[in-house]
Amino acid sequence: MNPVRVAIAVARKDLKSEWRTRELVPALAQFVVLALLIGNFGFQVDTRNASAIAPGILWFALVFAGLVAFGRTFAAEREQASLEAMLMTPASPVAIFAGKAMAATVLLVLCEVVLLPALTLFFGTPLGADVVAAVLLATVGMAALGVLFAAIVARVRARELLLPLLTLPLWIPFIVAGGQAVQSAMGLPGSYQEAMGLLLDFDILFVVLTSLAARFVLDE
Amino acid sequence: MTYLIVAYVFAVALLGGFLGWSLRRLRELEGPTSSGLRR
Amino acid sequence: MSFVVANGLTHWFGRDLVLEGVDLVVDTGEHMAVLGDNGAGKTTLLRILATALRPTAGRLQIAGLDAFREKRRLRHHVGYLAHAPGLYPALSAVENLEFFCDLQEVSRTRVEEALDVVGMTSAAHRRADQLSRGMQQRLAIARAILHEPRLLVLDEPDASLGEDAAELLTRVTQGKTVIMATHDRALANRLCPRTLELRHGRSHGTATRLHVVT
Amino acid sequence: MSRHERWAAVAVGLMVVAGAAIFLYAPTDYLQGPVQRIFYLHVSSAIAAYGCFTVVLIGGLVYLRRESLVADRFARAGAVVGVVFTTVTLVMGMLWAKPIWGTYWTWDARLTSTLVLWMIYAGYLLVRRLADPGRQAARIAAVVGIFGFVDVPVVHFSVTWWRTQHPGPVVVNDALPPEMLATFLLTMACTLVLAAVLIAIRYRIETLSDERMHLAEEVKVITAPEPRMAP
Repeated sequence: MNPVRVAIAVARKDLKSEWRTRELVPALAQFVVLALLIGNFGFQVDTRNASAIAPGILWFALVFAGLVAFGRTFAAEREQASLEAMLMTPASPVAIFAGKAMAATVLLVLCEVVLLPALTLFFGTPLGADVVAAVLLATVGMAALGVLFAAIVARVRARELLLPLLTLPLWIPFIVAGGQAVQSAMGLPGSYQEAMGLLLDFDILFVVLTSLAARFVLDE
Repeated sequence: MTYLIVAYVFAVALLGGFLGWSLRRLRELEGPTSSGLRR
Repeated sequence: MSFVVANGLTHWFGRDLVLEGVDLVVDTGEHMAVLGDNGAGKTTLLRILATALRPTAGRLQIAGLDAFREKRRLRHHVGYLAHAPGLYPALSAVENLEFFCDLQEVSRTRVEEALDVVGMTSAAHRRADQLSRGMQQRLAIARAILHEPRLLVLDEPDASLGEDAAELLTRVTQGKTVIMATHDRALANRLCPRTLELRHGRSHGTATRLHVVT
Repeated sequence: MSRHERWAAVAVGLMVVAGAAIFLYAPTDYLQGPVQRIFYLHVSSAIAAYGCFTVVLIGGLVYLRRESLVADRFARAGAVVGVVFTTVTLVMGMLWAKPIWGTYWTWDARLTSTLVLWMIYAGYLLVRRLADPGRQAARIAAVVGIFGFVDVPVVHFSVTWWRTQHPGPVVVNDALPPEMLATFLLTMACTLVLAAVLIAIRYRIETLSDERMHLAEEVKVITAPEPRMAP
């Protein structure tokens, strides 16, 4: 069983299904722009405080878009009982988990493709490669955790309630480090290199941990 | 000073209440109903 | 040679006892039907036999291997048809089967063969959610036989298959060991020499067909 | 008086002794005044909470490894007792912060990670109640418990690191004079005993309710319409 092939097959299947139905990404893109709108009026953003407030709004929009995206990754599987069909194959659960995580990461990145330019448009904050790099680096670790906990709550009652409750505390390190990275990329005090280094450490820690845990979560 | 009193009253109430409630629950479970089943 | 040996299969769902002490032996190439009304535990039993569910207690051996420990290896040899078809609605019939080929590590030439066996070649490129319930069931059966398993565990395969169900199922189960749950006693008679009756999670009589039915 | 009740009595006695030491023996802090006495139980219950969540972690790991029901029951017991102690820690911490720093809450690393600890294990208890009892609940709760345990030091580290990026008022806690240290060590020991007793009691409750769950079924099955002994 070649796990890489399995993971790619799972990711391709998810993305093909999403491309055919086109329900998730457009909804997320709209959701994200609305979040910026609310952020703008909620915080009374003007040119002076934009670079301090914009990163906060960015992470809020990203976190809630992420929760919606990850909630969906297993919803379709559960409705069609196709999760069990997938687990009934000799393919290893870790490979299936990796595939789902890759697909979810791509969906979240597509959502960021709308979010970041909109942020720059609305708040006039700079959109350099460093901002993009910080957001992408955080997305990887957040996606690994998001997909694992989406799998955990997939067969539990009141799963929409449980997913945020379990995932958000685990996302806090990414929001702290990611927030700092984006803020320093936008000219605020604080070291960008240190923040990115921290993000990388968290990515490695949680990608490894979620892969180890996948075997127990995606089973039976 | 009042903060000190409130803090410890809260702690005693919560810990004491939890201990009491657990002991009562334990007594229920170990009480007559369950041993009757094991006859 | 017995292909499936199960003893004392017992399963609780939280507070409810669903299966209690079920024993059964199915020899290689033998077809057994599991009968019983709803809630008798048919689906739970089949999920255990297909290694999809680990029972609370009991032992199960398939092809001489311990089914709980060798679960992943056994899945090369077990084809399982669940109650729900479990297909990806936005993908076409071919795409669904190709995906499972990749997961089963089976060459994609099996896709056409499987579609042909279940008579779905004409609807190969239609999206799964545009297929009728009967066609979805055929596609799910195609997926169950994709990797040419030696053991087929089919949960009410005749559901929504229409009148040629018996003929299709005979073709699909040729030369395989089969455990099939169904309500249709006539179909069970035609396809399976042996039946197992389930009432309230307990098995009654695994004698040959002649005894149980008369 | 079952043995659990005897242990409980001993634990309560010890806590009374600790209380006496806190209020009568320990000297008043010349800087913060009497309110500083909150420190003893506040820190002790934080340590007890961490101890409980270590039990949850080990119970979860052992369960995933060997599916032993005993490990799962200890994890359940540890979680609920841990949440109680974390609640005590948080509330006492806030009641102590108000007179000293003027606000109930500051985002310092310890308070923040204790709050995260509380939320994660409240989520743990919710997951356990919402999942179907049995193997599924135990398995996913074990994973939540393990991730929760890993997340707390990570949050603590990231908030401390955040502090270095935004230098602000730092709380200096100097070394404790001997009488205070002795009172603290006594309180901590007594609190840990109380935690252990509470876990033992909760463990017993979980064991009995597991048995009761199955016991209740046996009665129901035997009286099913078709009794076993039918001729």
